Amino acid sequence: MSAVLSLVGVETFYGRIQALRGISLDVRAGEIVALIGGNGAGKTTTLRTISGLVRAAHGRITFAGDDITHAMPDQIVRMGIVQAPEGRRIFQRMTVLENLELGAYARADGRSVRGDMDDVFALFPRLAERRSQKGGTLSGGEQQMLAIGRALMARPKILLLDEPSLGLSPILVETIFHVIADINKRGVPILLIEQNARKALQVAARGYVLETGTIVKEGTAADLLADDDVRKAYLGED
Amino acid sequence: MAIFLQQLINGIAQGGMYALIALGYTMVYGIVELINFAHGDVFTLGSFLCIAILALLGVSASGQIIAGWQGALIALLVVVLAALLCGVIGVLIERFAYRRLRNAPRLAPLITAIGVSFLLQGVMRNWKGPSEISFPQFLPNPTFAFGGVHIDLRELLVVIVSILMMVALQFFIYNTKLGKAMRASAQDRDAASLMGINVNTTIAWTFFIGSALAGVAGFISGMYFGTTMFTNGYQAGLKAFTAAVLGGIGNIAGAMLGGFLIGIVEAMTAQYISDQWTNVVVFSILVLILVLRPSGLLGEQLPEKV
Amino acid sequence: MSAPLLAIEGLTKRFGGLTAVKELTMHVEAGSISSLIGPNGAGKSTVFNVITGIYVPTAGDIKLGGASIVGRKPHQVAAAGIMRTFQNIRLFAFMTVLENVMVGEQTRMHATPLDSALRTPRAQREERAVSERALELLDFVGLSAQSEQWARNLPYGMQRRLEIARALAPNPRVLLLDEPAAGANPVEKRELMALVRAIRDRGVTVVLIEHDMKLVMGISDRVTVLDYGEKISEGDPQSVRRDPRVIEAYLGKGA
Amino acid sequence: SQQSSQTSSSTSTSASSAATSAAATSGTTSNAAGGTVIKIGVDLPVSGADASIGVPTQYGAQLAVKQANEKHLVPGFTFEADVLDDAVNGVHDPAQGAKNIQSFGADPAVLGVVGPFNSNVARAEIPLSNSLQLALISPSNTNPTLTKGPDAVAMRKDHPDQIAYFRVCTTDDIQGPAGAAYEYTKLHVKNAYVVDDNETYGKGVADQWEGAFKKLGGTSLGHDHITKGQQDFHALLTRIANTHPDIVFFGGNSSTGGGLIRKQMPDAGLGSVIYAGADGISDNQFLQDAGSTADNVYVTVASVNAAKLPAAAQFLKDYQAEYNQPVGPYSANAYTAAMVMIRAIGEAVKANGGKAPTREQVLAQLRMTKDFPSVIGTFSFDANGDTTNRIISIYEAVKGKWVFVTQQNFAGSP
Amino acid sequence: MDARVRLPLGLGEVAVWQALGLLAIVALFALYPVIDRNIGHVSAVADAGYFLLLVFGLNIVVGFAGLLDLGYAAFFAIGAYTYAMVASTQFNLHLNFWPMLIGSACVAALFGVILGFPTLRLRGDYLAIVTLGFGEIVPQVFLNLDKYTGGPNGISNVDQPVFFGHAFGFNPVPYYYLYLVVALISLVLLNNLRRSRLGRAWMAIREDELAATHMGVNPVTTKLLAFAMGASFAGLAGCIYAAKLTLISPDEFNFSVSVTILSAIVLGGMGSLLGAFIGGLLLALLNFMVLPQVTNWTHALGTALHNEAIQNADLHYIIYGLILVLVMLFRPEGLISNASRRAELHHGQPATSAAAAGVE
Ligand SMILES: Nc1ncnc2c1ncn2[C@@H]1O[C@H](COP(=O)(O)OP(=O)(O)OP(=O)(O)O)[C@@H](O)[C@H]1O
Ligand SMILES: Nc1ncnc2c1ncn2[C@@H]1O[C@H](COP(=O)(O)OP(=O)(O)OP(=O)(O)O)[C@@H](O)[C@H]1O
Ligand SMILES: [Mg+2]
Ligand SMILES: [Mg+2]
Repeated sequence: MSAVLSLVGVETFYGRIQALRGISLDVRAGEIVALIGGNGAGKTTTLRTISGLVRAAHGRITFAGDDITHAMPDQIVRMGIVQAPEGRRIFQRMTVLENLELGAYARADGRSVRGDMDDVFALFPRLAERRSQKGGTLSGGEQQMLAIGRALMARPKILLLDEPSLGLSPILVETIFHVIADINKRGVPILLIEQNARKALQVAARGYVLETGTIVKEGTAADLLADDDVRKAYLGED
Repeated sequence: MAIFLQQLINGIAQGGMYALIALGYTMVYGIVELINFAHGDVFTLGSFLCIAILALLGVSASGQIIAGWQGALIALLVVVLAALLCGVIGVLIERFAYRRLRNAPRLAPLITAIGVSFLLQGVMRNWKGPSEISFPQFLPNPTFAFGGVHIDLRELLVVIVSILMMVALQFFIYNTKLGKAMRASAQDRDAASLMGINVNTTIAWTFFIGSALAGVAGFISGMYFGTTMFTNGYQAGLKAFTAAVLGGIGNIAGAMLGGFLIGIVEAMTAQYISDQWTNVVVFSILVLILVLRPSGLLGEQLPEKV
Repeated sequence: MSAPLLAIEGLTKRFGGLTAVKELTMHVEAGSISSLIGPNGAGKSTVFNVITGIYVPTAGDIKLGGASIVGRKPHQVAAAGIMRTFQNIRLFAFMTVLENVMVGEQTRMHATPLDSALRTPRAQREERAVSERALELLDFVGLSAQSEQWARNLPYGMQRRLEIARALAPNPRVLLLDEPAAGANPVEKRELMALVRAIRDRGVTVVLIEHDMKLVMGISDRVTVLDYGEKISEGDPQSVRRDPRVIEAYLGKGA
Repeated sequence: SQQSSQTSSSTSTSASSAATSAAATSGTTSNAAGGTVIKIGVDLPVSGADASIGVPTQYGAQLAVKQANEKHLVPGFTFEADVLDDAVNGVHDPAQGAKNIQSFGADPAVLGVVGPFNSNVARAEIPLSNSLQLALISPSNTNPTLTKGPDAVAMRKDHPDQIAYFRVCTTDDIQGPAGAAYEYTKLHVKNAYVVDDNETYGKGVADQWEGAFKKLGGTSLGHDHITKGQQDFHALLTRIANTHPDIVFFGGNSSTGGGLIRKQMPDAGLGSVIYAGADGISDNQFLQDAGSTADNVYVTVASVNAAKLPAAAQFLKDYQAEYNQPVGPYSANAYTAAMVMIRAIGEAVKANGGKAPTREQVLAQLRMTKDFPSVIGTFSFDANGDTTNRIISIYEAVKGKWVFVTQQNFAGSP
Repeated sequence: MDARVRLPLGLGEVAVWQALGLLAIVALFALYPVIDRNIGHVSAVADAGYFLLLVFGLNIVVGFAGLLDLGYAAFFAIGAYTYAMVASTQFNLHLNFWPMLIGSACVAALFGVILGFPTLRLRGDYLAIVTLGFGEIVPQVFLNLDKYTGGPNGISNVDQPVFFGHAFGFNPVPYYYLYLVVALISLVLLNNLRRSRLGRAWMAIREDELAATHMGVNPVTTKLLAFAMGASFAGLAGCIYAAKLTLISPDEFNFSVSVTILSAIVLGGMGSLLGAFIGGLLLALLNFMVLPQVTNWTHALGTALHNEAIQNADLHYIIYGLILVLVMLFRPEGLISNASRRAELHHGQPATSAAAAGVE
């Protein structure tokens, strides 16, 4: 199957610090791809580069055949590449409802926004209870739910998730992974970053392992789950 | 009593002036968290531009009165042109002096703002000279009297325009897509762009609207005082900024309230204490209010959540 | 049973109409590791915030070593011996790693501004002692190589550990950790467990908020479970894990 | 200027070391200057808002220097005007003024200074010029305390008997009462409201006017000070209107609100009330700012009516030709200050046998100035350094122009 | 390039070229009045001394503690008036200069605490506006209380210092050396403070006030100490300023003074002492020596060319404005700053948006 999103030799810098040292990866239609790696490996930077929040100094990023390496973040979102970023980044002084509305900002079809919002509330009943509370006063987990819900409001063509289970209770972690699988079943490919590598590889079709800005391993999820190094370094098995 | 009411009117008129400028301050502050020190000078530039446009239209400071719809039409044309020009200038200022500094330490853009303020003053100084210049008083100014109290058209104009602007702005920010984009960009630029918001365009619009408001204020002020001067933006800007803070920075209605409050306090101080103490009283009240309400009168206070 | 080191008695915290914590009573024994768990929004962080003086409780009392600390300002709570980390890391970004830890030692230092300005021998001696101790702590959490870097340049996991070192600096009686393992991978979580045990072994009483059950169950002496601000279960890890209310509200069937 | 260094270093005061270090270089400087160039320092605020009044004043001084050279008033010497701005960030600044005087003091070719414009700058400069014994002639300072009273004596503490500060305009203790007398007796106003700009000059002249007005039997209904930068006077004027005055007196300048207040008076129902002021608002700026309300306005000017002096007419023509703009209110004064300086230098050269004189010699000549014919009338300097030309002219604004009404000589009054 | 030297007086370590530069600068400063025989220039450079002290003081408040103070000139005024009132004919007190040097600093510090108190709960720009308010109130009060302060006339005939029988008089050279000595001592003290318990508390408050308080930093005393110490420098500066000029008047302490001091700090590099020094010096020379000349040059040029436009031009504001804008655009972190910080500021987005702010 052909790649929907593909990165070729992407290098990214923060000032003089090189965070990505030539990343090449593909996300193909309809699949979940897991990106795993230790702290500071460059996972977040990869997503930020795809979304255009930081510029790739070298390399090429394409989406559905279009070169988006130099596109602006808002253009990228309009093309359907939607991210639930690390650190939640919800709008603190806006209510839960307004946050969700902003998720649908780039959508042309205004009509179905209400319906989608109900879907999000069905997914996270807690958000419905807190719908007119300011984002900044939500608990950590509530904010995480809001960040994911907000991304879903955009009806993404591809979803980039940066540690979606972070700070969630065990029940919700389960829920989140079900949601991820559900969304994917509707045909949305997902690029997933997770510290919970086992869970991530369990839902994913394929995976990449990132270390200090370089991809050191790639393969099917099953292969990676079975890989000794991966088991040692990321699954916490001896 | 009449004197009190008369001073109230004086205060509200002057306060409306502050409020009009404060709206632009608060708008820009609310979105980019920058104390745009150049805003007061854009306001003065607005007056200067009005004078130039009026001159092009053949209206000079000679004191001719153009009554009826012709006068209204000219006024409208001048306001719109001045607002547009100021808006564009605001956008240019943002583009060249502030945009590069979005991620710089907070004080860097503050200093460029001060630099731009000096620059604008310098330009105006060399354009029209270092002294007061006359603003053509081409509109008739009928006075309406109620009991011992009178109010004239110019005063009415100041108050009406500032309230209209506030209502329009309030509606705009809370009910339009661009308004929402502005508020989102204000809180988290990266997150906003992840929503598909073009942050650069949004901020440019913010500056356009804020500066256009300064242009409108420049016209109103010219009509009200009949003169202007290249350094006027400093004092007016200071008071307007104070008004914006008093009301709660970033809060549109707050800017309005703050403006009126300062205007009224000034008038009452001039009447019941002494004109020379106006600034002292105004700023003392500011301090007092902020001590009691650290986020201004209408400013929302977000409790710290960790 | 000896008197608890930290005693929360009937604590209630309301935000407007919302009751975030409701009549919570919780006792923490000296030298123990206690955990506070519960669904998102259950009120766990709020409990920490009330203890450390960010919020004034609506009702109830908090005692440290028998003395009430309710109404004290955060810096007074710190001086009393309770230090914490934050759910969203809050380091001093443009200060070095070492300086971050040295800030933590504020309450142990005695130098007056005049001492500092004149660099009196006394101040120099204290300064040296404090920086040595800070380096020792950095070594303890495994950050000695980074001591001169700016805090904001550290990767996430190291920032978490730096926060812990900073909180340990004044040799607190109680250390409150708010989700220290968030964002850590399983290997790092294991390291963290070891670190928390080592902290307890230094004589610091630890209270932990955490969603990772493996970690919580692995190191806690006692676990308290909150739901909608109310304590729904309490006890040793095994009993709590089996409590049906906890399973329903928090752990889920899969756990 | 060789000798200048000697005399400077012989002064045994605290300024001696300053003067000495300047003198150490004077040998070479004066040789390099060829001994034929004599500089006249000009210290005025010439940037920012003050420039509107400072620059035309500067031109007046420069015109005098130019003409002195053209006419070879002092054979063997050419004059040069050395202009320094005393404004910092657009506002006249006493510290900058002091620095400028020190700069002039360090340049042995500078034998005298025309300036300063503002009274608070004068306060910083007078002690210095006295200490350096460098002649300072102000074209515009009218505050009486600069030359009279204990304050003035204290400012001359280095050389109490050797006046080094002079001025060519008379003082507000003459000007204020003169205006009050005219308005009280000729315009028959009895109830006055006094406003000033809370600056040295404005408050000074307003106090003088008010005092004299009350002495004459008038009533002062109130005295307010406005705030710097203020643009809106409606509240103040409403308060004033409520006291029903016959006259509003303003102490201050056009640049500090003189014209704006007048312009806003009709809004408060004070349109037909007489408005009066002193030389600070006697300019075109006032007429322009006040616009159609510039009527029923009376001002005093501390000099003769220039139109009555042929010399003045010539000056106006020359100025217009040179600078392509009409004179400012203090151009003629500055011109006169520079001329009287040049005359003193000329006399000193003569007394010195054709050689460049010392600053002390120039000062000695200045103190002896007697019946100097100038474009603002004939005058001498009195023992305090004040002009004996105490002519006060009264002008009225009529249809956007200042019209001369009358003038009176107060020579002999204290 | 990489070799480093340790400076004396606990001034820390710098690269060799920086040390050599520093040495040259110190020598230049020590010898300046001997080199430049123009007393006016020496006077202007001496005045850079009071400006530098102001910059040092504000740097404590803004640079170290991160409290944006837009009305700092108020403390300068308080220091200057304190000395002028007790050492002049105003009340005929004629107190001695040297104890009053400390006295003025103490009075200013006291006002630092008094005016700092209401600002304690305020965050960021609310603090800025309140301090700005104080900056407007204080000179206005001095202006209006004319019975005590001489009103618009200010106070003249302020006593000049006498040093062991040696009168300073109007000669700027002794003032120059006085400033130099005071500035050097300040520099050392400040450098000590910065790397002390208090210095770290200030920085912690600057970076994250809430976290700082949880680490045991008492926000009240820490902030008030910043205000007080910052103000004491302004008190010192005001005292020497009044003595040197022998005159003070209320309009020398307006907002533009506060703004210029702030610009110097930011231009030099926030929080850096060397930056404050260089920024302060450059801006002082620009304002006291270069810019006052510019107007004269344009006037002279215009007159020479008989060009009225040039003759009437006033480039002062334009040049000053351009300098501020351009320096900030090309060196937003200031002339002197930590290299690692610079790298990030030009590129990446900060991890948390609040971290980007030098002042929160
Ligand atoms: N704004 C920044 N400025 C400078 N360096 C940065 C910045 N953001 C990230 N880095 C550095 O870039 C590298 C990659 O960081 P990144 O955040 O992409 O890692 P990550 O794999 O997402 O780690 P984590 O699991 O901790 O989220 C790290 O070394 C980090 O320190
Ligand atoms: N300042 C506040 N104002 C209003 N509501 C608040 C405030 N702080 C917390 N809350 C609410 O109180 C509840 C408890 O929040 P808290 O942060 O304590 O949860 P938590 O147990 O720490 O959750 P998480 O595991 O998700 O971090 C939440 O529903 C939150 O929305
Ligand atoms: Mg990451
Ligand atoms: Mg929490």
